[in-house]
Amino acid sequence: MDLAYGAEYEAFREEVKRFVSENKDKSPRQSGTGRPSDDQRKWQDLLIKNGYAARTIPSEYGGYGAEPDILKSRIIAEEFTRASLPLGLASQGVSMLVPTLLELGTDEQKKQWIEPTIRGEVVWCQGYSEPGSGSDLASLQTKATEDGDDFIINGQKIWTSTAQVSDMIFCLVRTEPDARKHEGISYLIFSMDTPGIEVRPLMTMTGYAEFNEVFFTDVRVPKNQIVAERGQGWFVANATLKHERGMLGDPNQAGTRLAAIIDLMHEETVSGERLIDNPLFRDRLVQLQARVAAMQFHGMRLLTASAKKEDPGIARLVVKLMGCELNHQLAALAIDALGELGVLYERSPHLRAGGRWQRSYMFDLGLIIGGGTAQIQKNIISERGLGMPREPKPARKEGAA
Amino acid sequence: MDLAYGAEYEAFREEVKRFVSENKDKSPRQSGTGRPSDDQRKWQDLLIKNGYAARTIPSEYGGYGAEPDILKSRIIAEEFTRASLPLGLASQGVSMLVPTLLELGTDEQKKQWIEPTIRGEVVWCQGYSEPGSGSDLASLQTKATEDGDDFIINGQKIWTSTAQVSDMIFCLVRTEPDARKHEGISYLIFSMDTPGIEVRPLMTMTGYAEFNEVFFTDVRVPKNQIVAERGQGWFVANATLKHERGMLGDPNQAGTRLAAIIDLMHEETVSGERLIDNPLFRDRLVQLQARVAAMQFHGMRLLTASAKKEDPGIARLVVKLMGCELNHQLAALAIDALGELGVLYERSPHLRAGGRWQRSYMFDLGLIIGGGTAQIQKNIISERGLGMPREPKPARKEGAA
Amino acid sequence: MEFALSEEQRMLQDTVGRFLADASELDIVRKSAEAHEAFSKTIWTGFAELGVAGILIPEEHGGLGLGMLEAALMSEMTGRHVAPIPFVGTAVMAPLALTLAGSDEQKAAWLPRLASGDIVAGVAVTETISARDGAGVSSQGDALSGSALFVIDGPGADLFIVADKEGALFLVEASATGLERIDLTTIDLTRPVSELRFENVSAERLPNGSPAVVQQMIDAGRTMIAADTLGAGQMMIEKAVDYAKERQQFGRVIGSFQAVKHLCAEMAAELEPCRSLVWYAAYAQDAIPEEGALMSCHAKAHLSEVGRFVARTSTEVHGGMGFTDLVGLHYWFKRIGLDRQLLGGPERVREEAARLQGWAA
Amino acid sequence: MEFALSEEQRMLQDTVGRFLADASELDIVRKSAEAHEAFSKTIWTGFAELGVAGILIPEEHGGLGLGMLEAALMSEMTGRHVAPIPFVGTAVMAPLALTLAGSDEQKAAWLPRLASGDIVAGVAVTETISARDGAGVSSQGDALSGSALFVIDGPGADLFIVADKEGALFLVEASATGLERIDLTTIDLTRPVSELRFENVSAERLPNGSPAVVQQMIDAGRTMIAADTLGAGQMMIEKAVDYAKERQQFGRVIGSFQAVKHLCAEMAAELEPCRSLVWYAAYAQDAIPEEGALMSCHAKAHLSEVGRFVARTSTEVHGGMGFTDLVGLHYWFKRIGLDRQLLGGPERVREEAARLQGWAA
Repeated sequence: MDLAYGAEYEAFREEVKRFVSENKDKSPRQSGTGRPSDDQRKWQDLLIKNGYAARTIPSEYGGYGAEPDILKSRIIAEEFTRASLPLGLASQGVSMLVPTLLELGTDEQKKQWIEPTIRGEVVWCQGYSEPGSGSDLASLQTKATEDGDDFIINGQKIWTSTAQVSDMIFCLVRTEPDARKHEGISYLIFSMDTPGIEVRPLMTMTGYAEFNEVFFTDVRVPKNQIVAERGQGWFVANATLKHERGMLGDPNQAGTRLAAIIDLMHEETVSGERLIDNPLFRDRLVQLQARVAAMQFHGMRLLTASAKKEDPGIARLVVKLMGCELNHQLAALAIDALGELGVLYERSPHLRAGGRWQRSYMFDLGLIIGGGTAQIQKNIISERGLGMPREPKPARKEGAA
Repeated sequence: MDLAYGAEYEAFREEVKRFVSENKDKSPRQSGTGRPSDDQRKWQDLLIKNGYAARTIPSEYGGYGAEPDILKSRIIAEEFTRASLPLGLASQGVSMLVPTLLELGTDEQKKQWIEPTIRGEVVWCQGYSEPGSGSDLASLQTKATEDGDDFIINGQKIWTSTAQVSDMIFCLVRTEPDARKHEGISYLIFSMDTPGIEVRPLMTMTGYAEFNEVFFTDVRVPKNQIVAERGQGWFVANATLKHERGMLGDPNQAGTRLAAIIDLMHEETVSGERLIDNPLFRDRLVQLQARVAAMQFHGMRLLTASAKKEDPGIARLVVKLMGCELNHQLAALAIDALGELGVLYERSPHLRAGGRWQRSYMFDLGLIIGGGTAQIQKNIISERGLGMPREPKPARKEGAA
Repeated sequence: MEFALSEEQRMLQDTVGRFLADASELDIVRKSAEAHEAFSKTIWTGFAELGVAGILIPEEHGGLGLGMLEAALMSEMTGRHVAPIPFVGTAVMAPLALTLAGSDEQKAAWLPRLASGDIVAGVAVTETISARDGAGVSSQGDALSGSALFVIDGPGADLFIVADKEGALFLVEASATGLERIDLTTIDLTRPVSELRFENVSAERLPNGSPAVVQQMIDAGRTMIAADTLGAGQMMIEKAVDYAKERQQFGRVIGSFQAVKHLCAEMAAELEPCRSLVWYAAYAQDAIPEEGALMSCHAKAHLSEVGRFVARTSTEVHGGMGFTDLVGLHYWFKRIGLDRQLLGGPERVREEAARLQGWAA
Repeated sequence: MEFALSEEQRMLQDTVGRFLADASELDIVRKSAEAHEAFSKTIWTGFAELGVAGILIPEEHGGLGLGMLEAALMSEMTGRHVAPIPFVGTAVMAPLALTLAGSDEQKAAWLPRLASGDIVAGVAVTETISARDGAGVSSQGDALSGSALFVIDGPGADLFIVADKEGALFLVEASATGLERIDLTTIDLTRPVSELRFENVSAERLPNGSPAVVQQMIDAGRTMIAADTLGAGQMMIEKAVDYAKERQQFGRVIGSFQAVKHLCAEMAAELEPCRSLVWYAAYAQDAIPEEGALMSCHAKAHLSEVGRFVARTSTEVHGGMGFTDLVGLHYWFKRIGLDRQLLGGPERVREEAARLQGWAA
């Protein structure tokens, strides 16, 4: 154990700090639409030039071309967060498509797509989930039938965030209807302007449309817009999905929330008594504080393992389950401590913090469900983490998937 | 809703009260062994004569011969409990064997066994569970092979309370090895003095031997000591098992415990502060008080349904799960409120209430597990109560049961 | 001894339940909610035509003259069908205030109009439980000043019953000079609440108003809210079970997975004894008054906790669909969420239960 | 930045773990417990021969001179193997008291004998946290009166470190006149505790004793107890998983039932981040002293809650077998049960955590 970063990294941190203080005023405004503003793209260019975004993407594809160093990445994140400066783009294109192309794309695909994606010029959305295929993603039904050099796509995707502002989609479609379910899927990329695509905003329980549904009717896509081989789409997607699951349940977010609740409990009063002086809410606060601390230290442990290229085993598998639940419980404490004020929403008078606690409480429940429900997570922990047997296959199917 | 009992029942209550006050001094001492003392048997005779025990057993078999009336039974229980008088015997013979014989026994079996059983002269133990057959009782392996007019029994039973003081056992054995597992079992009754029976006390986590193991080596039992037909034992036993499950999680026991905890929290102090003045323990106390109240009212609702011969449906199925858990949580509160004193045990100095809270905490966990684990209870609630589908059969067996 | 609903009670609940299943169908609820209506006039009119707006109001004043248990059975149905109607304030707390504390003239003037459903009454008592953002109403003679938050059934109300800081009760008409009504938006769009601001508003005192009457109103209100959660929770369980029996994943209906079955079993096991508790608490309001306050606290606090568990778990069983607006499950989720905090969150209500038993100062 | 154990730390833990797996095998633990031994001399001697009785004791006094993280790794192993040895008092709290507050003579006299495992030291500080049954020790000059409960490692101790009500620290030899030791029996027969009664017992003051030193002893003790629960909990999970992979019901190993798998997954998910918390709390004792007290509270309280959940759940997975004495699972169950209450139950420890941050008076 050594929680200091050491001389080399402290020097790097100084460098980052210098950049931060010199460029503070260039911090871009957020577009709010999911599509980067001009400001944001300029900022992204500056970050790439200095190695603070697209850091490990080879320079031939427009990245900075540094060796991966997870500690340096963390230092960048720490210093930018400390100064409330936005980090580089972390869109689905940057975090999911680009790694996939780097690993499995053709040279042409890499040259065509990586640079505009990391620069924020081309915006991507993800077409994986379908209404009938949630936990059982491999059962997806969107069909791609062959027609000469093209695929003709029909079907529906759901949970597609930023679909309405995206230029392109990376999409899983069933190209081999006769193959076994995991082996009949291909990974296609195509323009969202292709005729036959309809995007409908998907309102959730929070009252906001954080996602979309995307409908495909005879959408024509050239066969060469495939990544990896036909029938390999499931395996291509799975590599990046793991990455997505790792991102959910981020302990730093929990730390930020905890700090906000501590402030809230010192500021708010009920009948003249500060919330922090209520022993029940205070006890819950301390309980959650311990959990937040545990998850933060746990994150440091995983980071170390990752830096050392060690497999942290079960320690990694529990993060999504525990992290999402913790965030949900933090929101619940804020709501309960606020009491009657805690149920206010939208633009109500007396509303606190813009209604963030109720919105979080609901959105976190969505995250507990999404990206692998809590039940799926527990299957994974018990099977991969503890080596317990898989559910035996039923003797006969009760129906088609 | 009418929580008054009405004139007829109030008259009956007066009768019971009179009996109670006139016979208080005859209250027997408990033997402590599980076998009724002479005192207890005399008391039982007196109760039967007056209709306060074996109330609905036909008089030809030594009972009182009244029509079933669940409200009268409850009034008897209420008044005896109020006066701290022991109720009639509720041994396994009385509560499980006798109803079985009444329903399925031959005339001879009824004549031979019911009267001495309800009088406490013949004591029975139950031979159902086996070490390899807990949740999956129907997989039991104790074998009865035929030898002329006898069965020869070999195998082992577990969780057999009072085995060491019992005269007789009612026992499930596999008589038809080639039949399907539920259809190969028979229900035999035989003497515990039969050669080849060995009883070993079974120590549990509480540090006490509340149960026994019973080993059978070539135990010879005449074939006519069977209840119902060969191969029907599973169905015979199941009728009475339901009855046993209903008995676990008794809300009146929870009420008694709650009252004891309330007293304890008013009497005990830590560093001069009464436990009841600690807001955290007090809040838990109120939470559990609400649960106890809910379960008590729930019991009244079930009683009413039973008196009206209505099926209370799912309301009945949840009692064991919720009642046992509640008792366990009550013990946990007492232990936590007592703090360091709460971990004392056996005959330690400073011990409170003879160590009952720790013992309950552990024994209740045993009850959560026993008589159908919490997992089995949830299967039952979801399948029978909510009509959800049974687990599909695995395609291939992973091994023998 | 009979711990059960009578045939009449069952029939009444059934009738109202069938009416609401139809009248308060999800599409209708959704429209009313999205329009931010104060309440649904259509549903309320139909509800009142069944007579049950006057469920607690004496027959002499045009009501049914029934008791708190019957009222709780109605409240359970409004929760079950997330009905956007002003039940708790207008049909329970306000009539109770008038009956217990009003003069004969006041009763004669207002009870018949409440019984017929012609007017809606908001109830402003929150600050007698807990005051936030400086709210609280003071009276000088019969003039009120200050503010009241979380006024139940406030939006659309014609009349308000207001408790001042001393526990005196007042009638204020919505049109009174100096009175300002500001509607608050909560997560639950089926039952908006209001803030009232009083600037020297002349009000009519209920002559027999007292802290004890206010307490009785709160006890009744809490019992109704508990029943509302019971009904909403029951519906969420049924919806989860139905969904689990239909939805397929991995070639099986998800309801055949033990994990999903156990979630449903846990919900049912938690909720079923709650029904017995709510029945008793409601019955006690009339028949065992010495237990009324304590039992209403237990019902309110316990249903809050069980309700939260059921709301969350049912949503989980529904998977992504439960999280969307498509199936509308969130209307029940949010109803339970508002119930939890109205007239005091469970932590505060348990503290009251402790005080009632002399366990806390 | 490296949040991980070093190679040396892993090896040390491995060595001691392998020793205890063998020396503190269940049959041996059972014999020691059933005989109500103060501790197992054989195991303690072997443990001391590995040098780890002196894990915290400076090398100049014959110890290993290692830190709290290494001590926590040892404590984790004692919990994992339910070792009936006096670790927390004798190898952690007492050496810490002597190192921080003892005179050079006191250190020279006692530390080498503690390091070698030749003597056992009981620690009497419970009343500085919470006093029950009128316990508490007063000093007049160097004479002690009163009583102390829950003296850690008390039975079999040759020496006691005693805190008085003012937070002064004293050395008392077991043979001192006027000292009476009464052994208490808890559920956990692997680590009995004692009551001490003092009647004007002449004691030797630790010259630098202070409330701050007592607090540091308690912080260290709590961290060790948290690590003990971590080890015991980890073992209970492994035992549950192993049992579930072997035990058959309904023609399948029970570990293939989703309900059983999820119980195991929940245990692991709860316990795994606890390991990170315990490491940090232990490391903080030495390296980040300003966080030492708070993190020891968090580790102690959080492990108490997770430990209780794991203890209960593992027993459930074991079914009836877990409830019997046959498989001995209850030794871990009870170890965790005692850990929960030693040096303050979680409710009290969280209150301290709040006070440390100025959130409570």
